[in-house]
Amino acid sequence: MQRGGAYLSLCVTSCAGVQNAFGGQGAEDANFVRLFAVFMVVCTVMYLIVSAALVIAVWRRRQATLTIEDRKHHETSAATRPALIVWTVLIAVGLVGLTIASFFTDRSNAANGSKPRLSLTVTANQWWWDVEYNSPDASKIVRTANEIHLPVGVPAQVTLKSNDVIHSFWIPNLAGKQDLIPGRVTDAQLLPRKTGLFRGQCAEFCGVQHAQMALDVTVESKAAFDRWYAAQLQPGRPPANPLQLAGYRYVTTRECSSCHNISGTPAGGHVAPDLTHFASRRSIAAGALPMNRGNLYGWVADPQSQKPGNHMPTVGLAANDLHAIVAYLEALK
Amino acid sequence: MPGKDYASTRFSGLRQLTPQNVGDLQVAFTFSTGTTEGFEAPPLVVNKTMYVIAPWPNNVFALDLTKPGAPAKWTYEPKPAAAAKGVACCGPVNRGAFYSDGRLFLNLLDGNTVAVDANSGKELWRTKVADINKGETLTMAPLVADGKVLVGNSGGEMGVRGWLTALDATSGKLAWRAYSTGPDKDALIGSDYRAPYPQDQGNDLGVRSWGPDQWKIGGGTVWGWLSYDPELKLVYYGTGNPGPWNAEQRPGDNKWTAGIFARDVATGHARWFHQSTPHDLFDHDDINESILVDWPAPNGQRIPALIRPSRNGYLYIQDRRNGRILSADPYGYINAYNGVDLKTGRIIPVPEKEPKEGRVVRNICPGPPGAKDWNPSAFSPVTGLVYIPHLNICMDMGIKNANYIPGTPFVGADVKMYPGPGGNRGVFTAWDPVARRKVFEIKEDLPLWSPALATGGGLVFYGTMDGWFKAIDARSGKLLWQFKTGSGIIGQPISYRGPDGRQYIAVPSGVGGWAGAIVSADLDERDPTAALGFVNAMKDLKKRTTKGGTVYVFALPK
Amino acid sequence: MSLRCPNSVLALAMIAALCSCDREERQTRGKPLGETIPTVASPDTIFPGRATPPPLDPRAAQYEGNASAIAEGQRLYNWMNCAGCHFHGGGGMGVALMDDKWRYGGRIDQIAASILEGRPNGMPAWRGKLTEQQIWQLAAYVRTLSGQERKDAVSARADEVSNTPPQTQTKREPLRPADSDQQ
Amino acid sequence: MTPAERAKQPPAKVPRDGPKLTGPKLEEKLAETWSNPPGFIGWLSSVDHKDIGRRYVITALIFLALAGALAVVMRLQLSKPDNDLIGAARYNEIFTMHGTTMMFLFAVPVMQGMQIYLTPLMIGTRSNAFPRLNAFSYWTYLAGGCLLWVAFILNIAPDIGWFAYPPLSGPQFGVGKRADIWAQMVTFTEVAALAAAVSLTATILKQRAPGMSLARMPIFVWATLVTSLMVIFSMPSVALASSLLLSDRLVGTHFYNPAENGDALLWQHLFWFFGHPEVYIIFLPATGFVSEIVATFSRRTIVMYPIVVMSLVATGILAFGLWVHHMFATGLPRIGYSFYTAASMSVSIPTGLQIFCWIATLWEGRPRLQVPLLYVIGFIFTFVIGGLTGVIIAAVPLDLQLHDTYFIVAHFHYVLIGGAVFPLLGAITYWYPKATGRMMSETLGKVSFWMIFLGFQLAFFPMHIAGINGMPRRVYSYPAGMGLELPNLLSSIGSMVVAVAVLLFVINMVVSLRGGLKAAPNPWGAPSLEWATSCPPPKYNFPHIPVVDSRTPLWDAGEKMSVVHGLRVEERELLLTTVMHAKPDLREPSAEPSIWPFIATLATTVMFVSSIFSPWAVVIGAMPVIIALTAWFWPKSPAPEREPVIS
Repeated sequence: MQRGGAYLSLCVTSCAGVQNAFGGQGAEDANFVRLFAVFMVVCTVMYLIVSAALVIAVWRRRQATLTIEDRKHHETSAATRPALIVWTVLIAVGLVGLTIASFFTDRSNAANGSKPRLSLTVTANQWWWDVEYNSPDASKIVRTANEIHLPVGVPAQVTLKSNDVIHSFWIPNLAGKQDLIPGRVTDAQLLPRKTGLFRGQCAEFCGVQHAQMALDVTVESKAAFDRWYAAQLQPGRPPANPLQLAGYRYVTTRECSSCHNISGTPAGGHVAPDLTHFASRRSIAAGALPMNRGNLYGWVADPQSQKPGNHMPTVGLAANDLHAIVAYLEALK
Repeated sequence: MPGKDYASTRFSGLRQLTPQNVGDLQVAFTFSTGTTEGFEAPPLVVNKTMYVIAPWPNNVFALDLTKPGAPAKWTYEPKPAAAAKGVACCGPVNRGAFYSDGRLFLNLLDGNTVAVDANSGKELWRTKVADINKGETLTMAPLVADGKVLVGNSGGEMGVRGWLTALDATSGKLAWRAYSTGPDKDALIGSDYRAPYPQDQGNDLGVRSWGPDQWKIGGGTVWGWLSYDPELKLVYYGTGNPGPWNAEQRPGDNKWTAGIFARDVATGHARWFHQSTPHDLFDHDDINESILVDWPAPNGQRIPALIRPSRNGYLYIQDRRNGRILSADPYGYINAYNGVDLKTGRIIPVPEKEPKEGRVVRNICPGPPGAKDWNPSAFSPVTGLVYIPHLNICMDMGIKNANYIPGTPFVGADVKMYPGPGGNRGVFTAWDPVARRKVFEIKEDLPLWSPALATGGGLVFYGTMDGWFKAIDARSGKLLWQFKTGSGIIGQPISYRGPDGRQYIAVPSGVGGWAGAIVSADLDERDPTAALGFVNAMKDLKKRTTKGGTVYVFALPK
Repeated sequence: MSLRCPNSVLALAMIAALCSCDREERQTRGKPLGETIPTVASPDTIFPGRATPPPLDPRAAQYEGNASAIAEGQRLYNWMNCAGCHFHGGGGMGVALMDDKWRYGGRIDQIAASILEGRPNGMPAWRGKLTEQQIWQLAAYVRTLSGQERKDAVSARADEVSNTPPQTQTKREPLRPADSDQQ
Repeated sequence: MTPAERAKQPPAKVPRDGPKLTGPKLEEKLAETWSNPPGFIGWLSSVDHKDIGRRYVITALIFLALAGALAVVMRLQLSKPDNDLIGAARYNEIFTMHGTTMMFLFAVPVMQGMQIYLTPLMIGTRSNAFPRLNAFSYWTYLAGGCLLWVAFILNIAPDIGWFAYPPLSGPQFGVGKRADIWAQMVTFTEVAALAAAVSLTATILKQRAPGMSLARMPIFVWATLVTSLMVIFSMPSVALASSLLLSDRLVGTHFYNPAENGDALLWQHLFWFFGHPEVYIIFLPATGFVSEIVATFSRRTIVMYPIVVMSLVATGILAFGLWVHHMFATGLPRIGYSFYTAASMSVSIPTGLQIFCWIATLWEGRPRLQVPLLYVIGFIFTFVIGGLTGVIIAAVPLDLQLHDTYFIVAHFHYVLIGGAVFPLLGAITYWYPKATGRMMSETLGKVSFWMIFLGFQLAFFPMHIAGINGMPRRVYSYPAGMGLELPNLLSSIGSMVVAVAVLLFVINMVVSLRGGLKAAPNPWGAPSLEWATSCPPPKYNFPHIPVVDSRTPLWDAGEKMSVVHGLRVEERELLLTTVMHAKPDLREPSAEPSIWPFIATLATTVMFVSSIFSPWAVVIGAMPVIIALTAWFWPKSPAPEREPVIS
């Protein structure tokens, strides 16, 4: 019956992992782990008390009992009233303590996010994330999809919007989740403490592909972040060889350009992920497949079989078009 | 020329018609162009010939005024590409041609500018300046000055990049092209550019005031009116709205859109620019006409100024040498702006009227066509008043994510327009630019989409969208005479001296344009957002007028 | 007693199963290459030699009255800027789609052909810019604007500024071939 | 003798139960008066609370089995990463059906079914206050259940989650008629629940046996009273929410359309204002079961009866004050959240007191470890873990991490299965002899208890770990390499064990129907009134209405329990007593069995289902409903004149 003990040890061991609330790499998540430990201790103690009382109550040897057999079924022994008072005080004190602890943790979370030095806007769509880095100089705005790069130690303010249904922006290793609600603008604060590669996922049921709507989070040093940001500002790389040129010609004139945008090319679609620096990302289709040539072929040829029901149609490409497109997309570093 | 003169006063000096005798005006003759689209172009009368410029398919007719009934001498049929109608946002219209030393210059809807010999009707040259596959069309009336034909494109709703192009009048070859967005070398902004206010001064503002690459599809089209000052050799024109209408999708001031350029006509270099509506939220292009007059300043000396009743509802009077604002007063009902700060020249927006994605914002006045759309006002030096035929329309606006596909509309907004306070959709205002106040105002039920004409005899002519052609007293605004034409009037009335010396008044009558689209394109009034929201305000137009395409010419009986 | 009643319910369910289970079938797989829209979906209504009009394309049944195809069509109608010209059926630059005038035919395959090949007075051709499945879905949605599709497959409104009366209540317009009055 | 002639008899001549008319002769007359009309029509028109209660419980258990099967299918799909046993769309349908069926078609109805069956027996009366309303309530509930499951068979099952958040359930993203069917099913079930709750409240307040003052009422009846009042206050909120959704989807109103200044959060507030009281509506009757079972098997009354009753009422009231803890992640102001954290914490205090009283009762008495008590012990062990995880997720910073993850799935399965299903199984074992006259087998009972208890821990404890490892709710698959494989596999195995255990329990119920030991009227030696009559109780429950003078009538009065005389015999008549002290007050004629409630349900079903397709159906469909209702309330026998009661 030592539920509490096993419970605590199991959690601590399995706290590695890319998407884990016990990662503790973000300020808010570190607060979460500390508060969670405090709650666990108090709850385990309460649980042990109750279990012990129950076990003893059921299996203890007893002589005089106040039961119907001895016609004393209405009486109660003198000790029950003080025991009840002690028990009520114990519960009240425990709960008030926990409430105060949670209140102070909430205040420290709010303090962490109060002076942001980086501002993003994440707009959730049905089953992918549209990420924009805002900057006072409008022409320095970077637009990417399904990935977020954060400089370590810099508090970031993430403005959350949704184009269709309610989603939830959740990167367990950094911070708690916040919903993205159409018609409303909510915000989340991220303050990464340690560098690393993490993964966030949509946590509010948002339709048929809710399960495959993840985003890759990379926390890196300030210098690495600035290099990445500068690279993202460049337009899409022009095709280098004839195969890439054929791919470029297909992507920027046929079905792809109706939805996708590649800066520096006539493809200007605004309703699907921005592909300008597609090859520099870690995964395809909002975390559905890791980024490699095989998955790229599989995805472009028939997206409906990888992520059935999503809004990218199966175009039914001829073999040479497929090779050309994949060659061109792989060059979009 | 359409504006009667380079200063676009639309004032005819003839004095035969006076408030006393205008009562017995009667029809002298009529001419039907055989088209049913919006008939906006004014007929041009040059040495006893009236040139009638029809809307789609842009036919030109030369009528011999010497013969009774003015039969057509020749007809010029340019046959523009039909696909252009698919990218003409507000009706396949044409706002007029320009006559200059024996040639007629006009724009065709499919992006060609043509020169036609005035007496034979033979096409001299045809230059392709705009590409309909990108959504560009030509609807504006060209202006010929200093041997150059100045042409601007339209397609602000199609994600087009606006420009003003100068073609050589004789050969039609491209002289220079000034873009409304993009780097300074594209916008021909050089060393001699001095902006009246600091926020319009800076290098490559046309790129830095846009999101990355958004200036390439940023609008700023030049589809309105040009004015030319021969002494200063400057051409004044306004740039259209930034694209798309969804302002959240294009952060920044979106430089050189919705503002007034003054350019040197020979080289095209900009002399000054003032942005009347930075980061425009409600499609308030600033293409309206600039009337060039000398304005008596309070300290007595006369400043060469330009008067412009802008679409955002303020009547700007600016010094046309350097663009400084002398006065900016509202001439219509406005609740979307809090005025213009004369020190910084910047308009003061009202925060809660700013549309947000995913939420409708209600009761925004003036609506997208603004307090006055493209139909130009007239200035009468006799009374010193500006006669403004304008609108009283408000709207509900909801913006959404706009997807850019070249050749398709790039708007990103759901709009519903409805009459503003007072319930009347049109207002005819006489404005005293010196005293900066309204002298008189006539409330019209339907929006006023027809330009005004002032005459030396103290009369002002304008037409209503259900076909009434009205003459009012220039001083008191009293209605003196009106005539019911066959279709709604959205064209420019003109006045000319006929071969027999009498004063004739001609007016094109053919409903259409953005306001009349419900009739000219027979739209369905059950969809309030149709035609960018105008159908919601014009549900009754179908019962009050039908399509048409006729020029009516009036004169006093012999 | 309670055992007998579920059997009758199940029997009833089997009969009802046939009629409505395809109304909401989601077809997620697009068709591979080689399947084109039959060019025979001509807008004409006069056939010399008393020939019968061409049969309806077999795939029409898969998209007509299918709720998920109509929903996809509604989304594409906004995404591909059809709303920019035709708005919510009232028209603007484009013709009105909610009235009864169909110059190039109002059947689903004729509408699909109009989208695919474009029409002379300004309708762009979407061949190569949209897949066949998307074009069929758009055609299915366009038919709901004039109330052609069955009322239980359409959505009353979209999450946007209120515009036309709810499609679940629009009456079915007859399909009349309009004369091409404009040049 | 026809009712008309009977009415004209002078009062003295009317046959009444009393010293002269007692024993088998009285029972034979009463049986004839209170019996159902013959044949299938008779079965349909029965208004006997025992029939309706039994049908409620059996139908709810069938739905439990169906939803349980769906749960097993879900666990198979989630047993290994990137599994494609069932596609995404089908999985969404299945988890929606599982959630909706468990919450709306099993949990609330089974509790109300047990309450309808037991309340008249425990308070010593012959029938519920509004018997025909009860019949209507059951048929409407059955119609709602059939609507949902027929839609599932017809492949138009809702796939929007049991909470159906717009805009996903709105007209644009809720494709076809799926969300309408969900919303209409909610309308059905809340009409049924409201009807049952109204009837139970009236029964408890007005029809208690003389002498059974509020202080002497059994605790299960207290729990029934509190839950019925909670149903009456919370169901209208979800009724409003689902009607607004239906009108959005059918006639294009803009309640939840963010673009037209409607708000998606309006739905969440309305839904969770009902949602949280609903989970207490499921939990409080279970505490009633536990109190009864603990009292009987510890051979003594519950320790500190007023404390237990006060905590029942406190839980009922506090439940209405904490619904926003379901919406901690929607960006509402932080100060508001801290109020709801405090409220959510405070609701665990009354439950803590109840647990204290149960353990104190076990401590004072001599517990007999039979199957019902085993389930109570399993309940305490499981529910306390669920309660404590509830305290954890009541804190905002913790909830922001754990909200909508499998940690929450574990929490509510612990409090719902642990907190409600365990006591329910114990209650079914405890009252099975009363309902069927046969005992359930003790050995098979113990085996299925231990299997369900351990299987439950194996199934749902690893979900805490999966939740912390970042597995969101309602995902049809998860990628490998995130530490989710082991917890999910364990959960899947555990769910199989639970499935088998439930199967064993059902077999035990069916086999014992004939093979079980014959049951004496009071096989467990329990103190409350329902054990005073035979197993299974006759149609009229009690030959003479008993008089109660203590909390444990059978233990105190035993055989020589005084009774009331003077109720009519040839007509269905009940004795009404005053609310506070249950002093005899009036005679109340009880409604005759009638087919009209069933026909009224058919009419409402036709109206509700067709109103999914056209708004006019509401207008046209209302006619038959009105006709059915008028026929239902048409007065039969002329109202008897007032008479003095002779005790």
